[in-house]
Amino acid sequence: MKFGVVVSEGPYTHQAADSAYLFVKAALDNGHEVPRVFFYHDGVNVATRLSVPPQDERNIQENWTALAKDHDVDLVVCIAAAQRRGMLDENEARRQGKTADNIAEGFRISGLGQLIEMGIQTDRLVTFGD
Amino acid sequence: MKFGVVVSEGPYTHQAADSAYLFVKAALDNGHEVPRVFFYHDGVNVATRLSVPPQDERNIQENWTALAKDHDVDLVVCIAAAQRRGMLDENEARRQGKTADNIAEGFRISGLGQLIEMGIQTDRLVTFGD
Amino acid sequence: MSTLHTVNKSPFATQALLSCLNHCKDGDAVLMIEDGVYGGVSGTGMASMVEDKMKSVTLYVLSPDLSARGIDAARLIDGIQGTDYAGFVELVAKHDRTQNWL
Amino acid sequence: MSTLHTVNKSPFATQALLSCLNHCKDGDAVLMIEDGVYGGVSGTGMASMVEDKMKSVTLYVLSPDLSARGIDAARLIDGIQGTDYAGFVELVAKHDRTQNWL
Amino acid sequence: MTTKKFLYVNRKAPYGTIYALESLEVVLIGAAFEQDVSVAFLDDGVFQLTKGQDTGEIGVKNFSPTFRALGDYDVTKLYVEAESLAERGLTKDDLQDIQYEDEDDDYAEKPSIIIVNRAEMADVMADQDVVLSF
Amino acid sequence: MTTKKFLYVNRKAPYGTIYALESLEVVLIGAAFEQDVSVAFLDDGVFQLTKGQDTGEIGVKNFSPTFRALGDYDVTKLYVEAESLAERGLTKDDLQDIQYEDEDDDYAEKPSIIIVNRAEMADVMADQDVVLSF
Repeated sequence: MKFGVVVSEGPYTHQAADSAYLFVKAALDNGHEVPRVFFYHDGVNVATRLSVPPQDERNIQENWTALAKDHDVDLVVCIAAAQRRGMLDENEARRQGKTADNIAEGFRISGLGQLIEMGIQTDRLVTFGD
Repeated sequence: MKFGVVVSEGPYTHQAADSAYLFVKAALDNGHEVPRVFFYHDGVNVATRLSVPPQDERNIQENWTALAKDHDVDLVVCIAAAQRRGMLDENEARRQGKTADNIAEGFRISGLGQLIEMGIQTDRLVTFGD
Repeated sequence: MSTLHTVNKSPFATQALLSCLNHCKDGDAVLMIEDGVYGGVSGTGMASMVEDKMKSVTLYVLSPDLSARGIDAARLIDGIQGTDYAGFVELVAKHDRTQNWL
Repeated sequence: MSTLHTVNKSPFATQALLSCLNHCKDGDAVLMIEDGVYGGVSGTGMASMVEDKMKSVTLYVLSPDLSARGIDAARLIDGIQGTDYAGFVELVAKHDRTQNWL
Repeated sequence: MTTKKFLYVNRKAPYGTIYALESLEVVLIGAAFEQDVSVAFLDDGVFQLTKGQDTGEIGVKNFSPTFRALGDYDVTKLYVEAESLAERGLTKDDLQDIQYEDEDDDYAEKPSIIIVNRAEMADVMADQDVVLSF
Repeated sequence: MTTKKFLYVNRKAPYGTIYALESLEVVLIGAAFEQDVSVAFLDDGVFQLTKGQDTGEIGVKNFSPTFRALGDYDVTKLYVEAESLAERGLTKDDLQDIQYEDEDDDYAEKPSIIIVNRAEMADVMADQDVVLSF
């Protein structure tokens, strides 16, 4: 079965990004497909590559990046939500005249249409938020 | 009277950063001092200079930066909370081997001790959060 | 000696206002801000809980937050006072400490 | 046709579980995750509200979240089942849609 | 393209948090996909629809007029729960008048807001393919 | 340096959100400033102190052992509200045994947790110079 997943809260502050990660792993391990995970609201903050969590804690961004690579999951960061919150890729940074970008490997910035499309193309949709 | 202010939630997602800004402005306008504002939890995300809010919305970071400049308010971003969430200044980025930094002008990264010190040195402490 | 309490959550969504009112001392003040302003409205399922506390505690709502949410001040529970940010500052200064119920 | 509902908030903090249970249809399932697992514990001020709904709805808690919070499964309300993430996935697949009460 | 029934569920008050605004942004974008769209307002979500919102003094954008434009996007089914209104001391008159032009009925103006009781709201929810919660 | 009475108020459950952990981090740093420190646990905050927390399966760090180290930082007054425990079906036995060595009493081990009723908790709160809420 095809699952779509939405992550609506930022890393570390809420458990949502951890729960979603474990859910997606379990879905893949049990023979389901997770073609896309959509990061919305503060969920866009999961995609920062500038995070430096304490040595004895999990690295949420690296977990997602590895999962995307191993299982070809499309990690989409909502552009409108990302702009408000200061999450930019190289292209966006250039276009907006910003002096840095902060999106990690494995994530891509795109529009809200990708969320609707995910809803249409998957069999189930699950949201992890606050 | 001396007021200390804590901001505990990120910009746009919660009203906390807006309410705190209006409170600090009103305090200064009414003859009080606000020597420091401390950004903790997701509040550290207020300090990003990479934010690009829609044209018809307020720019929360720029509001704070201007206030700090005009009234000499010390805007302190908690280093531990900032590291988890990917908020780095130039020094921290170099030290952590990160390829970018994102702290705006007027904010500085420092330790939690600055929060306690603010509690000791001010007459009143007000927290805006979730 | 008295405390200014602030509440920024809707009383229909979380227990913050209830817990705040349960821990106020006589002579304290409670200022409802942000989504907390809904707690000051008359004729709601929460109004009697709030009214019960008004003998011992002074209640305020932050008017800018009330207007933002489209609530006319005439709908406030009798005795609840509206205040602006300058009044908020004054309340903080007047009471010995501020406790924020997040 | 049935729905899997998820609740991730403590019933002592917010109204999410109450609202969820009020909108379940017969044959639906409710999975309590994260801070939501406190809703499955027996002997609390919320337990009777939850027990009342158990005739028509099947209740689950996510065991990893229960263990994290130091709650022994023996303390769950009779009839509430623990499940792991694989079971969570199965519940999502088995029901026609998932509704998340945030 | 497949047509699915999409429900957007709003349970949070406006301005205190951004969920109400960012939910509306999804509804607007989603309209382009020509799905069968409904929007639910219950619990504190009913506060989103109140008349007379004036955010001038809090410096936040007032997005409530956008609800009145939903009809132009063919989003015409706004379910509002009666019990949620009552608990909050609200009646239908406290809400904005939101209408759409019915192109199948000579573009007659019709109300988009449908007041339902809790059981009816549960029926609406149970009749969907995709439920997005805010 | 001035000595003030600091109260850290914990009203949120652990792990679902980070407030409990980041509150504890403030308490630990604050200990170095030699203020008069108290910590309050009420509402869902009482869940922070439960025994037997095992976060192995959710991949989040279990910080509950740190509470037992608070005595070493001279943080010895942990007020826990009885009504909050009762509503959650908890008793004192469900909480960790947290102790400190009383240096004024030949380093005798004494309990740090003080169970108080709601009125007493209100008294503790009203007796502070600085109240930090999490």
